Amino acid sequence: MNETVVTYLAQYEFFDYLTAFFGENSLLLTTIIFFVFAGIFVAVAATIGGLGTYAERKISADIQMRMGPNRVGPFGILQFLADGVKMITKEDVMPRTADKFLFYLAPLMCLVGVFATLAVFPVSSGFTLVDLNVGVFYLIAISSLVGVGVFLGGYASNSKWSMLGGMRGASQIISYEIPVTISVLTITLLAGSMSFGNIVAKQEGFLTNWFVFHNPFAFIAFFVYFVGALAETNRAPFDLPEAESELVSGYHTEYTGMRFGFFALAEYIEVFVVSGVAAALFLGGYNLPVKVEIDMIPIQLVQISIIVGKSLALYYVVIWVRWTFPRLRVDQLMSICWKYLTPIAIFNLVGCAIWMVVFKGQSMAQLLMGH
Amino acid sequence: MITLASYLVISMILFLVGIMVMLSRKNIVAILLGIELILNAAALNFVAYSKFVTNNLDGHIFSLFIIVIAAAEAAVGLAIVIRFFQLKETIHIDEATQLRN
Amino acid sequence: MFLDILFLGSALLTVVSAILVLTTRNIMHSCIFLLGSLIGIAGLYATLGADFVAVTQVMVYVGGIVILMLFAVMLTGGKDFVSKAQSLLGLMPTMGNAWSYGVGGLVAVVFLLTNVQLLSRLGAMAQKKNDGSFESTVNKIGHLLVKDHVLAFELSSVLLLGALVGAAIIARPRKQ
Amino acid sequence: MTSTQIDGLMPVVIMMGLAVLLFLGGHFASVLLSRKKPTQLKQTAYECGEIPVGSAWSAFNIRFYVVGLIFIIFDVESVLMFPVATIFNEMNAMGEGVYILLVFLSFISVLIEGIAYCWRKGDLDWVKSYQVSARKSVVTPSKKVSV
Repeated sequence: MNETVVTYLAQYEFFDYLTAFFGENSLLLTTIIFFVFAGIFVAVAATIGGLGTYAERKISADIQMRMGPNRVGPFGILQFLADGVKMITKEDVMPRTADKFLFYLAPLMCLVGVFATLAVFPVSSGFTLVDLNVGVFYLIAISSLVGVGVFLGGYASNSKWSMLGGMRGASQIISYEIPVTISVLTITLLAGSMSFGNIVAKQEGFLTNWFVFHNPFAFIAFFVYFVGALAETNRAPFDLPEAESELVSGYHTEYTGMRFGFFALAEYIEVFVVSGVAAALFLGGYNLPVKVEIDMIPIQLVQISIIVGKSLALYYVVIWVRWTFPRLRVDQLMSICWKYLTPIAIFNLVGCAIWMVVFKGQSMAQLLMGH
Repeated sequence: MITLASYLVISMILFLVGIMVMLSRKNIVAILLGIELILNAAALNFVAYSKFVTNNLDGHIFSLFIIVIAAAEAAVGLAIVIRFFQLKETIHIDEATQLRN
Repeated sequence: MFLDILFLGSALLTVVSAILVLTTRNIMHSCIFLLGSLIGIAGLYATLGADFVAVTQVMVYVGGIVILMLFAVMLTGGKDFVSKAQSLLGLMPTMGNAWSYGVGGLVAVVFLLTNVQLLSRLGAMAQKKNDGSFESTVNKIGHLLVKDHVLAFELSSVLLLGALVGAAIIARPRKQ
Repeated sequence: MTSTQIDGLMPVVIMMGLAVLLFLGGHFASVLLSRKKPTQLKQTAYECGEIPVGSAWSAFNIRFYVVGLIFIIFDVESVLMFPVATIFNEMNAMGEGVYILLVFLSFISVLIEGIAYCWRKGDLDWVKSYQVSARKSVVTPSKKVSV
């Protein structure tokens, strides 16, 4: 069933004092615990989003042999706070001919679409907010709200540039959702369940148990997922909708001030969520390399650091890819999705299904080990 | 105190609003919006009955297939609307009078 | 308690957005209000314990059909977005003469009676409250799809193929 | 009041609420702190300096719709495949692996046909090659409609 943070904390003794203290309305207690953890998640996600901008500028500077931001705070670490303050104090201009209601709604949809995925993000075996048994599927469904938000952003500002950027951005996001969904389907097939907890639990133990090394098809599915996720968050070589050279930063051309800040924040947090999901589905999530039976709070903290470490490593790869590959044209972008990624993703899915039936669900390592 | 009747009331309201949208709007795309509302109202009833009355999951299966068919219908319907616009330059429902263009 | 909040919230969202779909003049706004009411219906499915159907609803409707509708509105001319005001009651006389309204009223009454009779026979079922019990439906749906409804499962793929080919032919740009 | 199972969905609603709160908070802060001098020029859409002519909401090329169409069909297909994929291992362990494999593969093969058709007919390529659909002569509208 859906284990939540509350059901996990209920095993501990201090929880009994809390229930005694709260007396009969235990619902209030669960709400408070959920609010506390959700607040922590949102704060951490916002700072990671902010640090993402800093890391992006620092790493790109490093790649281009120049110094990144280093004025604000030690090594420029507080640069994102300075950007945040600048965003807030900038004037918030809305074009007169814009569609006021949708202009206001577009960044909100992007934010809701990204933050709602945090409820299911597999932080650790106990502290995940809620381990829905439709977890992975819920995550893909909710992140499709961002596509609507991008389209509305482009449509509402009534300028030809942002309109074109919005249309292209939305069609890119929805067309790359297919390879991503089919690769996630391959993992659901391997794990036999859609909930993040089960998927990560099945990758327990040593490195070879990870789904990436489960069989060759899952190995390819990881790269298909990663490329599709890159394109879905409008990043790296696929960032045509907001390409400075052609579309003058595309769908959020007309957004200034804090509204633009929301779009950027949503994008960076989505990159973190997507790389975290890739780590959880393919790279063994929060499992420690060695099997551990005892279950205390410190173990949870170690698990959290493992999953955050893995997703930051993937985050680094995302930034690295952005500054090394040239931008793709629209028709190349679309033909890669429909003529290369989707057929490969379907091939992986069929291959995985046949592998599971032929080898009765054993991974390559188990076959080599002989049992 | 949520009983079966509360779900039936909601789906009735959705159904009526869907029919009124189909009747009162001149834009063909708006009529397709009304059709979506009506399909959702029916699907909601199936799931409500499978929770309160039959307790097996046939209602869920049925509403799943309603969603599948609504997606296919919307895809074909919107393709027809776009083709109609390209031939007639307008998507005002009163222009759709002949069977051949 | 949370169940009542979730139910009230999603029901309000659904009904208010559905009525706004009817009343707004701008087609784009009515598309977005339809999106709101579809999300509300997904919330209602969640209160009914249908978690897989709720997420399917969000995925297919919110991520697919509403974007398709937005594209269609954009592709069918961005000029006449705000349609003229047109009250339904104003249309009444043109929709039919006294005879058709009489028959319509009769049919409505008969329809109402059968419904009342059906609902009254529910009896014990009607009092059963929604206790928010909730167990995973995905595995059961999977088994049902593969065992009892496998014909519908395969036919729906043929239906999707037909829809894809048909819509692709219609939407294919002709040589101008 | 026992905490029923539905409380599992509370974090989803709380997260959405927090997102709205963050949005309103940020917006309110920017309304308070930012300067407000809406000059006429600032409020026109950005067109690299020229004066924007006409509304941006003109009709677009149809290929955006074809992409959305193919997406919705494959989206629905993957929705139907999720439950079958979750019980694949169970059935496999119970020895009915071949049966569920056949159901799964027949479902996918029908839709692979769909993508093969679209590929062959040139619907997938972004820049339409017109000789594909030149066979039939169709009465075309007088004014050419495309971006």
